[in-house]
Amino acid sequence: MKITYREAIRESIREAMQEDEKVFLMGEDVGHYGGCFAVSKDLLAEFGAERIRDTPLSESAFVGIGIGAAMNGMKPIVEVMTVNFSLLAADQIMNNAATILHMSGGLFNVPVVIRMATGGGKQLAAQHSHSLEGWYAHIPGLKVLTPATLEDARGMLISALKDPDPVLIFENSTLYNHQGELSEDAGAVDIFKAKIRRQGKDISLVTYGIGYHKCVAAAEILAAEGIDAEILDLRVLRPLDDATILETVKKTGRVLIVDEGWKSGGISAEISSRIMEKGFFDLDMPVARLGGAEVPMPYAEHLERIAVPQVETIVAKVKEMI
Amino acid sequence: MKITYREAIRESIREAMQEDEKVFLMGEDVGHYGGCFAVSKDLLAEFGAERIRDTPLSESAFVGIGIGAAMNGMKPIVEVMTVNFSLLAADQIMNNAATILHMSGGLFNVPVVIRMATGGGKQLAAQHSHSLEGWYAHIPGLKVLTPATLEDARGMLISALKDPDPVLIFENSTLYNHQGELSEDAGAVDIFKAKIRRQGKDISLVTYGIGYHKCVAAAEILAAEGIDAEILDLRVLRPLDDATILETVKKTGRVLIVDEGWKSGGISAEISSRIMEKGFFDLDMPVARLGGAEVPMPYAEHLERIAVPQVETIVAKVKEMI
Amino acid sequence: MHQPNKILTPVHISKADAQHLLHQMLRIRRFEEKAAEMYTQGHIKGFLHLYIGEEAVAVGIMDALQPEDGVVATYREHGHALAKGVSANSIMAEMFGKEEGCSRGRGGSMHLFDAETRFFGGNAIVGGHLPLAVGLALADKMQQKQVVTACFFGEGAVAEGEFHESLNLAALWQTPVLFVCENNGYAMGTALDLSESEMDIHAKAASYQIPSEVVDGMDVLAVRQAAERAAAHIRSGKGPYFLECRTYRFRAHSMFDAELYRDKSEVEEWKKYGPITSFIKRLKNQDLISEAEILELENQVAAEVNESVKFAESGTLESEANLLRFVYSEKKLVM
Amino acid sequence: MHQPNKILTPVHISKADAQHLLHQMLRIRRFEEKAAEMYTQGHIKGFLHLYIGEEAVAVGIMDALQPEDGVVATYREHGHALAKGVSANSIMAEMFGKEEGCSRGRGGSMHLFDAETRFFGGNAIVGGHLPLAVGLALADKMQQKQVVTACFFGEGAVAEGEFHESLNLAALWQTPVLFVCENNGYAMGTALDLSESEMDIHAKAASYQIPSEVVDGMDVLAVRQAAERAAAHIRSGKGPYFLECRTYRFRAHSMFDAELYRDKSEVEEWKKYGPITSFIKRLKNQDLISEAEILELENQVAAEVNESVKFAESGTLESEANLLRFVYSEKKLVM
Ligand SMILES: Cc1ncc(C[n+]2csc(CCOP(=O)(O)OP(=O)(O)O)c2C)c(N)n1
Ligand SMILES: Cc1ncc(C[n+]2csc(CCOP(=O)(O)OP(=O)(O)O)c2C)c(N)n1
Ligand SMILES: [Mg+2]
Ligand SMILES: [Mg+2]
Repeated sequence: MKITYREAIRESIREAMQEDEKVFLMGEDVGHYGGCFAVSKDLLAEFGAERIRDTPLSESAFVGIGIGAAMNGMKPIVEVMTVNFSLLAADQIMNNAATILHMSGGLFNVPVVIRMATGGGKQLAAQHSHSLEGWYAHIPGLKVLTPATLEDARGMLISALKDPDPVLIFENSTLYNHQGELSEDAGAVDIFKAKIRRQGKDISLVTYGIGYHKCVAAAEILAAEGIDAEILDLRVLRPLDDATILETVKKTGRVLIVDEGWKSGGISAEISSRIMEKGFFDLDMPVARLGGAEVPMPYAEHLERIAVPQVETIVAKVKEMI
Repeated sequence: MKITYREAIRESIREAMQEDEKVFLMGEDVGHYGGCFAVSKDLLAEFGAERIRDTPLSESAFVGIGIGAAMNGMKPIVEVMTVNFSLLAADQIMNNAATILHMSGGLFNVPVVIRMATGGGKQLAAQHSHSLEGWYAHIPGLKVLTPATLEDARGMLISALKDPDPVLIFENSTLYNHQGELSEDAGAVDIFKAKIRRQGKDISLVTYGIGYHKCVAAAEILAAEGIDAEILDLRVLRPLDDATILETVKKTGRVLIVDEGWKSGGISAEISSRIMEKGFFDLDMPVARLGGAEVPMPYAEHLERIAVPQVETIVAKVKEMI
Repeated sequence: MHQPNKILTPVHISKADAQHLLHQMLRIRRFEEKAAEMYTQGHIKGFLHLYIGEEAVAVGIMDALQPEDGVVATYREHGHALAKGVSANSIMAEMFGKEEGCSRGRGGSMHLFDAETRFFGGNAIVGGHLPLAVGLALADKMQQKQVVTACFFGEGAVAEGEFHESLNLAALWQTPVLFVCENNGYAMGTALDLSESEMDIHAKAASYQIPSEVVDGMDVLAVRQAAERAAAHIRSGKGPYFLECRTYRFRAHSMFDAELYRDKSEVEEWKKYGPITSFIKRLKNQDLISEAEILELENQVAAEVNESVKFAESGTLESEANLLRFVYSEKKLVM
Repeated sequence: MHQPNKILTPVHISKADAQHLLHQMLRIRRFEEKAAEMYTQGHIKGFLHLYIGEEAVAVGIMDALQPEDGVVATYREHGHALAKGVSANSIMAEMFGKEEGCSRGRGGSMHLFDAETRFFGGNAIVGGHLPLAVGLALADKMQQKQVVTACFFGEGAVAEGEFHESLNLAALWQTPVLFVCENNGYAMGTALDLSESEMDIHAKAASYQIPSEVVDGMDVLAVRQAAERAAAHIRSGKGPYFLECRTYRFRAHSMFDAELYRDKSEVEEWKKYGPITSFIKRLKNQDLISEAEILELENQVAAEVNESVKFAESGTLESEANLLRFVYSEKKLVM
């Protein structure tokens, strides 16, 4: 079945809602507008305004409402339009979603799913283009998913809805139009493991989300030049799957982490330091990182482009390393 | 002059306000209550309610007002009572304070100073006890200061007020009662450099804030057992002072980073990976980290205690490393 | 600043009812006095926010609720927990940091939780629990349950954006929430006139199309009557209701407060018209209670409170090996 | 949903004044039409939010302001920038991503800034600039300047917590802010009745003790008159003022909007009573303008707009070596 990333998510929402009447979708413009990125297009007609619930511009309240509803028997999918707007709900995410299970000594779990569009690449400048998934991965109590493939776009949402705890799903907005094959019966996927999606022996590219696609393109170019890159798609930024990361380190001894978040303090830092702690003696050379430039995203196309790693930057960096 | 950390900050505020009528202090209970941690005690009587401005519970607005006032000629010191409450102002901090200079192509700088109390140790549980300074250090456009000493408590505020850009100052709340000597003419201090505060040759303890004091105690115990630890106080978490970090790495070849924030994705990860990138060949062994346990802070005393590194944990870890 | 109501109006309730209400208020008062003592002795740590002076609000509201109704409150929630039916034992044990505590010692005074009595927690982010309340109520509504979620908060919370967003959404979606503003005149040291441009809080509800009342929060009967009206409105499916209960905090904000912001005389004046004092006066005026009966109630309460201390003392400290429990759920949800 | 006002009331202004106002509205209209064209041709990227249909608001308000007054606006701010005096050249260049742009190509359409005209930016976080406006105004007040900060926002922003917090603080501290709500009935695809329990927006201001008016936002004269009253009030030191201008957006929310949420006929109906169309009718009714004069204005405007495209085209792309500029200030503040 040929399908886009956007459609894969939509089908996943649709099926979850058909199967379980406790599931509902809530967020700005998910209904009448059809979803800012058209993910929920047509769902309003199918499920009605109670379950495809347009919200006012009130990020803190509707994320908190999702948390409250999740504590009381429902399974809300909360859509936050763009990652920067989630800052308005940061209180609810950290102080409530991530802590209530703990503060209540295990009494109340919070099975809320919060989806948001992340990343740059569309010239939306400094208040719409950041990649904060690695930043949120700092917070214990949350699970952080970053689907890169159609299978994950669909399956991670299913698994997230089955998870008893709060799950954040970050959808890179440049992926929504990605098209590919997805088998009709694609279902829930594991949301604890990273995946080696390309076997290689010379270097490990550790990445996720949109970075995965850039690494695939880079690996093809490198292959043509005789460099055999392995690609590890992290898939889940919290909890990190150390075992799979260390497996690829062991295999290639060379690691480049590619991630579009600001480099300092990003998820790549955590991965590099875990390799330092647990895979140091398997390294043939220091782990390297390619991250976002330390700049609020500029509007101008040529500047935005160089503010995040691109295929050619990855290729160049790998060549430098080999 | 014997003085507490709290008084050092208070004197710094007082002098800045005496010298420059554009400086004012704003925050919850800074006035009539005397400051939640008594930092601003008695200042209302001296400067009046316009300049020691009690705010309602409106974190987002009063942080944003600080930003706006800073864009228009004033030099506000905004006090956010406790680090967890700053999440309510996360939008203003990241989407405005950190970006306006950039989005305006350099036209409008934002000389606001935002102070907040950070850290645990007082059994205030999961909504009052976190250490988010490392997390905020991810954001370009901000400067992040973590004074550990009386000199820095006083001097960093002076320097922050002279800085043209937004500065966040994190004061560990268990430090307010720390007492010591401070010379009468202690003034502005550098806010770009880390400092090696204890020379040693066997291992480098890289830390900041309250962690610095724990490292000092640990170093004394270790010294008695013949282990000579060097202590680097980071002082500034953004921008990080790579040169001084690499200097100590070169000297000792062994590094333990100590920090109370959640370990994953904390500032220690960034430091470890920078050492990976730039100091790898100076290392005698992998860089190690002691961070906060990955748990929202529990209330019970014995659990809170073991949720962050303590003197004995540091000592034990160092012995393991040597 | 509002003033205490000094007129003792006659009481039109049964003796049993009167004594029940008094009993509930005394339970809270004595429990908290003991908690303060335990704090001073170092058995309780962290922040301890006493509700002393405000008992009529929690008792009056809870008395109008049903067991299946939910409650969400602030860090000043011992009274609400007790009145909702959370056991004194489990609350005291919680504050002692023991595994037998209602939140297993993870939450402490500010985070009492209890699933059985549908007590959805004390929340220590001012205003942060208002969205939760709307969400809890939305879930009930979507599941066609006829229950109320009562949400307690101080007048300080009114300035928070989350207050505004939550009231709007509760009204827009007609969720069954009872908003109870406990207006005690101060948010820590900030008097209402320093925090609100419009000081008439209950009138604000109108700007969200939420029916509201201002209630004498020192009068347990007035509170209960208003709560009954409110609950009936909410249960009939007409959406949220807002009560502003004007009350006063007799103690410091928390145990760390020098109370520089108010005169001792103001506190003393209010104490004369405290919820327990004046309720007893009214009952006595009508011979609804005798000194002996009061003593009997006090004894019952003292026994409960003392027992809670024993229970807490003999509780266990959770093993350090369990530090990382309750960060993620241990059993998967039944799907 | 509000309806267009169909009555053409007589105009009592001079010919020069009339033509000045029309000129300003035409500048915005034609500039944006050109911007849309440039977007379609791929010269402008990202989000482009057109103000077409709402020009009377920015023009009417700005005409009541002084050069030293400040403005802060949303992502839909080309009109405000032009009306405040930011040059068409620098705005077009900004959207082309050129160094000559008012924000050096760093901001784009949503983030126009200009220090000289005190244009404190377009902000793309809905509601996020309201606190900034209060802060800008507070700074003026503390520095004893008699200036106004005008803050423009859509009715969608009213649901945000930052709206509530900012109005309260502006009123509480009596800061000189003119709040201008541009109520065009929709927040992206969300009609007002889906976002507010109380749909009468200007009435909300009362719950903060802020004087307010509802204004026909399609009538540039009505807007200006209201703005003059508001500015006089604010300059006299009496604190903030709130105007709800009822208007309508003729175009899609941004260039990416399929407009599923409203009928074409609704748009067509509103267009008949557009701010430029009806103003011209009124002027003609009173012989305040002729076809020739309109043509003359159009020519002037076309020249300005075409020149802005040329200017933008011939602008330079900032060197990639400069990527990291403007993250921190280059020169230290003069202390
Ligand atoms: C978001 C947030 N900001 C600040 C605080 C610190 N704080 C705790 S209680 C309080 C005052 C709250 O006053 P009010 O809402 O009137 O409740 P009361 O304590 O009077 O019952 C403050 C400022 C907090 N807990 N949360
Ligand atoms: C905090 C935040 N949430 C969501 C958005 C996405 N968004 C941009 S404009 C808009 C609608 C705003 O409507 P309104 O305030 O009425 O202004 P209008 O566009 O009608 O001028 C939305 C939802 C945003 N930019 N910021
Ligand atoms: Mg209060
Ligand atoms: Mg609108």
